[in-house]
Amino acid sequence: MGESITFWVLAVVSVVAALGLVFSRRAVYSALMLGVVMLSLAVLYAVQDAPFLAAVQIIVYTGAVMMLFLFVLMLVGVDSSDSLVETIKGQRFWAIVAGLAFAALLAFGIGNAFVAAPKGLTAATQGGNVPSLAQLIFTRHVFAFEVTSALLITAALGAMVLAHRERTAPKATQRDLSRQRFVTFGRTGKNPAPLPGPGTYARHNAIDMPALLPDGGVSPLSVNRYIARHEAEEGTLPPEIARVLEQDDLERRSNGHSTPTLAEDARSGPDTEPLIEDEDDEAAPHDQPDEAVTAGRIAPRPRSEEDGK
Amino acid sequence: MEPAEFIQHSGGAIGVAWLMIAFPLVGAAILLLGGRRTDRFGHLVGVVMAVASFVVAALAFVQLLGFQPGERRRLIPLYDFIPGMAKVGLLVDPLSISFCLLITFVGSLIHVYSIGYMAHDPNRRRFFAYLNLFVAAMLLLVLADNYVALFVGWEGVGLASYLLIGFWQHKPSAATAAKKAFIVNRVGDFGLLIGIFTIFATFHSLAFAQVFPAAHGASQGTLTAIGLLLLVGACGKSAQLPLQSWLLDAMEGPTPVSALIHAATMVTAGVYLIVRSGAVFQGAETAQLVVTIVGVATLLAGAIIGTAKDDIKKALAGSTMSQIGYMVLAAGIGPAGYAFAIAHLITHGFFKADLFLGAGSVMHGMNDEVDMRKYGGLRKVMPITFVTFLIGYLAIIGFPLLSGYFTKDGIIETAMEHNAVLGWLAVIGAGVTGFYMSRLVFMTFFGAKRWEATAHPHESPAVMTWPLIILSLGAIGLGAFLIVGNRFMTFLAPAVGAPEELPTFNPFSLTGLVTLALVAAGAAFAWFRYGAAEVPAVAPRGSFLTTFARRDLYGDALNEALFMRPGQWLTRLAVFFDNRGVDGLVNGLAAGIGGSSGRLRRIQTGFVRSYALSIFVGAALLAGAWLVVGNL
Amino acid sequence: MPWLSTLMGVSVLGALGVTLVRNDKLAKQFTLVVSLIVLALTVAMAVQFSPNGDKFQFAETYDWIPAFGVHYGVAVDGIALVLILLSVILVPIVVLASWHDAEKGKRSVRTYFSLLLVLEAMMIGVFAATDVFLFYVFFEAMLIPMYFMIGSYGGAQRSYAAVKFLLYSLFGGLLMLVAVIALYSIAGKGTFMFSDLVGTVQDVTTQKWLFLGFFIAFAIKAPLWPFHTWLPDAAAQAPAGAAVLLVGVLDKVGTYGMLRFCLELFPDAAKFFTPLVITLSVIGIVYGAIVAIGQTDMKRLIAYTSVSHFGFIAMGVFAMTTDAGAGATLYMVNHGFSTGALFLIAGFLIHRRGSQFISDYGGVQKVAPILAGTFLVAGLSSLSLPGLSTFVSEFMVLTGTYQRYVVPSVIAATGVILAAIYILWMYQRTMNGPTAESVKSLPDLNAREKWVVAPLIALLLVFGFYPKPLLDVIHPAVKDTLSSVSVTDPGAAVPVAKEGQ
Amino acid sequence: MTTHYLVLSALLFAIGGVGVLVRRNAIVVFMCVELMLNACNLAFVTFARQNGNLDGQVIAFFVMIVAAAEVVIGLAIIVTIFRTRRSASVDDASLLKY
Repeated sequence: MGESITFWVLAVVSVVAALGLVFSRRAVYSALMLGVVMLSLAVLYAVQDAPFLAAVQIIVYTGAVMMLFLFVLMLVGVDSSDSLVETIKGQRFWAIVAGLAFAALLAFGIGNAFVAAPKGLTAATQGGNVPSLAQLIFTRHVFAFEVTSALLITAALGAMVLAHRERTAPKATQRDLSRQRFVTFGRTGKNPAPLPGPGTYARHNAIDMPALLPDGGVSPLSVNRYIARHEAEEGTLPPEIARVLEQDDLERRSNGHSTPTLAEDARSGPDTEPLIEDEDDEAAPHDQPDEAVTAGRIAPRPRSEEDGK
Repeated sequence: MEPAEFIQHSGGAIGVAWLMIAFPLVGAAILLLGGRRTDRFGHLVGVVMAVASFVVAALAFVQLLGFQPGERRRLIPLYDFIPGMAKVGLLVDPLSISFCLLITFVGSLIHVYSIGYMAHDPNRRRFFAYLNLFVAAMLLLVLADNYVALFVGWEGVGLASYLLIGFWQHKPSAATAAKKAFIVNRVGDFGLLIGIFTIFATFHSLAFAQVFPAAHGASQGTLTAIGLLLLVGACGKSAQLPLQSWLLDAMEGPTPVSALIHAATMVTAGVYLIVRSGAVFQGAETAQLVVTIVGVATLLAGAIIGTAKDDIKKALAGSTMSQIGYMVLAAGIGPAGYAFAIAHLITHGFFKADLFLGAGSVMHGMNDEVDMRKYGGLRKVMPITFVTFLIGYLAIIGFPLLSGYFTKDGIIETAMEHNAVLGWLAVIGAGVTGFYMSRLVFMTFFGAKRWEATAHPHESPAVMTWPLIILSLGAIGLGAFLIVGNRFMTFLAPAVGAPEELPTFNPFSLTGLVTLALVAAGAAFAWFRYGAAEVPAVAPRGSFLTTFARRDLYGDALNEALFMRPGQWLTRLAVFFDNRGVDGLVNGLAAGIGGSSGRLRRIQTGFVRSYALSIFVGAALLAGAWLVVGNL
Repeated sequence: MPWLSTLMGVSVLGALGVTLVRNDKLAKQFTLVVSLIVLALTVAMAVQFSPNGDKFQFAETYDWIPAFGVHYGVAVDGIALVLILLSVILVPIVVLASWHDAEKGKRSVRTYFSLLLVLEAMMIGVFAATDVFLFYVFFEAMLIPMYFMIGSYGGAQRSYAAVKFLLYSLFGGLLMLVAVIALYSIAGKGTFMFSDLVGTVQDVTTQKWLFLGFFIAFAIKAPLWPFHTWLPDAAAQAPAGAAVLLVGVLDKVGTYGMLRFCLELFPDAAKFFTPLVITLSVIGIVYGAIVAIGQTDMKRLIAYTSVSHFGFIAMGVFAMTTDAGAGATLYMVNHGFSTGALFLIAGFLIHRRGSQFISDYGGVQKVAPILAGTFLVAGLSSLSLPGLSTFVSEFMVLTGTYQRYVVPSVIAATGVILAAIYILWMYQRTMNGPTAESVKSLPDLNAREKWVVAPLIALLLVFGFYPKPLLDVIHPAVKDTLSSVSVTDPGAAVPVAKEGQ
Repeated sequence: MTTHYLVLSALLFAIGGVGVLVRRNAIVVFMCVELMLNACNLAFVTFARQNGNLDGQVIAFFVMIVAAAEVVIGLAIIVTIFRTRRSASVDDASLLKY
């Protein structure tokens, strides 16, 4: 009876969580849903006379694997959320049809395979679950076990190899960077000096406060556009800063820059601006979104309807 | 009288009869393989080999005469040619030895003549090689004791003829004529081949010695079929209707070739074949009737063509056709005609060779001009040529007591007895012969000189005139020698049989007199038109009949319309069909597969999710199938 | 002594050796020597062959894949022996003829000659195989060296021709593979040995299907109409030497297979399909000849004449009389020599002038009389002039066929007229007439080329007048084959007195 | 009870499969694969109990190990792809096609 209650509760929880995993727009939510499923399953393992597996499930899966997932999610953009518009014709329809059919068939197929009551594991786990498992693993399945150790080492090595990136050009020294800045200055007139930090000549030593110019005006260069955009959404952006920024945008546009304007940014919603910084990338000024593009990196490919065809 | 039994023979000149073939063959091999090294003496080798062959033939003839008439069919086995089908051997009997003598004797004379005629040709050696090759093949043809070896010789002479007609192959007309001769001959050979197949299928043997004695046992239909098929072969080789068209073009070859191959010997091979296969023809009356009809038709057609030609060699070629028509007519009659056919063949060999060589001599003196309208009055400048030519002319028109008189008259008399219609047609042919031969002689040797300004006619050298003289002697006396007293008929009887009642020669028969009168009328008409009157330098247009004769009775036009054009059309169609139809089908199939693959590969979208979907659907289907199968 | 394995071994070792030689000229000489050694060994073997002895002689049998009853089994009967002789005679001639052929392109000269020797081993193997599976392996493996010889050393459209050749042959080969496996399982003997498989398939319907599997493969290989269109392309694009081996030997595997496998393994089906095969053959004879007349390219013309000739061979095989069968086998040999000579001499001519088109020539006889003369002889052998060996075989085929099938053989005999037209017309257009400006300076045959042509013409002449040595070997083998089909020759309608009576 | 567990397993497996098919974010796809593996593990554990045999649990254990290794490599690949393509969408890596 206890098992039944546990099962029905956890079954509902895990199925709902699994559906949530599939249908949530944000990857982080998906990850959390997966954690729920895994924990539910761990309990179900425990209920089914598999305490060791239940422990391993929690330690390895929920503990290690899920953390790994969250790390990677963080690397590729934690706030990114998928558009759930399907781009491949018929994909979703057929996927769901096949999924339902598969579930039904599988359920009918193996669900009815056993009619007898479970034998239970009492006979098989005389000396306790873990020692019995250990006996099996280190006797009958010892070869497979050894192979898995090789597999894990290979996986570790593989991850290192894949994550490693060979340097194709010598690392730029500070001298090189400085020279580069002045060359650029000579060619385009771009200010070689560091950008003004926020709060310089300001009343607040805060990052959302713009620097003031000697004449007391706002320096548009020091405004972090992201923050400004956020504040514009919330309506807390001081009007004087908004005016300065709009003026600056107008100037830039007339000069031929194609930087997204503040207004456009605000409309287009959160960007998938990458959070992974290449180790050898020139440290771009944090408040210059257009610098990220000019630093020579490939912008994310625009995702469009044509792509899916 | 029935033909004699076949007797195995060894020893003596007959035992080495193969030498007759071997000598010229070796000569040809030496001259062809020796290359330019043999240029200097090549012609002598050729002549020596031909003469050596003649000597063997003569010795064999003498030895053959030593046997009783009933023992004169001697077989000399040589070797197993195609096991189970044909053993090769030689058959020396009166028929074959007569041919051997004619071929080697006239052949030797023409070899000698060619030394002079071809003296200025850079390829004289090759010419003699081909001539030797021809002699060897012709001898194999007549000496063979079975149909396969005969066919080998038959095609061998065809090859030699091809090579010699096209000897001046830089001339497109010569090359075309050679090719035409070979192909038309092949049409005849096709018939001969089928005939041989039928013989083998019927008798399971191709040896004369086995087939002829058994021939009477075969059905009438089979024999008729064989006879008609052999006749097709004979028509091809002997330029009989409807396969006559090649002979006139064959005159593109050097004149000695025309004399030897296209007058004296090769073209008579058809007559030989019919006479040799007498045992088959005598069992098939329909076949014999067709043979006589073909003979008469050709003798008239050849004569008509001869009346209109201005080219001296073509006129003679028409005459050759016509004379062979006589022979075929006689050969179709049966044993009564065989002796006359062969006798006429031999005398014709002499006088026609004489005429051709005479024509060659004239051409030699006239810068190879062949148009008789540019001759005239040559009797003064070429006396020997003129006299010998005159003898040949008198012999061919059947001037009393000359060769042609006896042999042709014999044929006409026999034909008259056999079938009056055929006989009278043959008489008319004789009359036309009188006209066109007289025309030829008058235009060439009489009348005004119509030479080109550059021509300096002169008598030919002795090496050319002596053969003419010897041949003209034959043209004078040979007929009387063979026919009077039925000497030749008795001689041939062991080989071809003879009528029970030997004919008697009657010089004053009605037919003979009518023939003579017609010939005289023809000659007189020719004198009136061409001897006494002025001959225009350019041929007048003439009536429809003249055009008809000039254009070889539209034979070429007919061939062209019936075979050549549809053939070319068929060829183009077949090539088109092969490229577009058969090959197009295959290539179309390939293109179709390629195209559908190109479309099919679109499935590979590159989207991993599509692939995963197909895997997943597949897994679902498998699960379903497993359930269905498991529950059955 | 394991003669057949030795022959193949020498060729294969020679092929390996050639690849090791660094110098091209030395490699050629080495190839020539190896091929001559193989020729000498084969002649030594042929001398020991006794025509009236066992059907298969010099037999060697070793297990190859015991699990499936596959053997390495080789042996020869009279038919195989003469075809092996043909192959080993042609190889040295081809080596000599293609002395400079491979140098035109950028490909390795040594590879070409190595491929030649590999091909030689394969050709010996395919004719000698007595295991059906081994035969199939050789049958397919032969394609590989030939594919490279056409594809790497051929003319302008070589890759198209090579792929077409390969696809056609593979298609047929796969059908045969199916039939081979089906035969194995239906026979149920657990062996692929030919002698054990004969007579095992009794059911006529089964025989028909298996027969078709084999027959289509052989008909493509031969090639029989309408499977012929790969041949003109392949032969026209292949270098002359490879074309000789392709048409002269490789295609014979098709007709050889019909005689050996189609007749003996499936006698009832063979009888059932005879009218069809005879019809295809006759169509092929006439059609090939007519299309040959219309060709403008010399090599394609020769290839089409071969289509016509293969019609004769197939007709002879299926006429099922001793004369026709022996004639067809002899035809295979003679056709190799005759077409070989024709291809090689045409190759010499094309090599000199650099064009395959007939219209680019004219009056060559005047500048190169020996070349023209040998070309004429080869051409005459193609039109079966008596005195040349092709005549004997064509005569035997037609006579043998006529005894059973009158109308087909009469239609087939028109081939002799058409042959005269295509050969003589080609000869006239290339060799006769006024000498074309472009060929004015054409050199005549040189010594090497004379040595190439001379043996072929000598063989054509010798066997033209004395074919007995070959026929003595062929006759018993063909009789044996036909007796296993249980047909007897039709008798004479009118008996004649036997000789000596 | 066995049936219930197995049906739950099948359901989770199918949901995971559908997730693999409909989601474009490589990481989510990967999570769905993990879900499928877990569903399998549940079936294994259930079988172990049904048959009174620990082998099912051993297999489930191995599956976990393999899954861990797979996650390591898989995520590394995703990161690598992301570094070059600036995208974690599986649809963007579609160059390997016709």
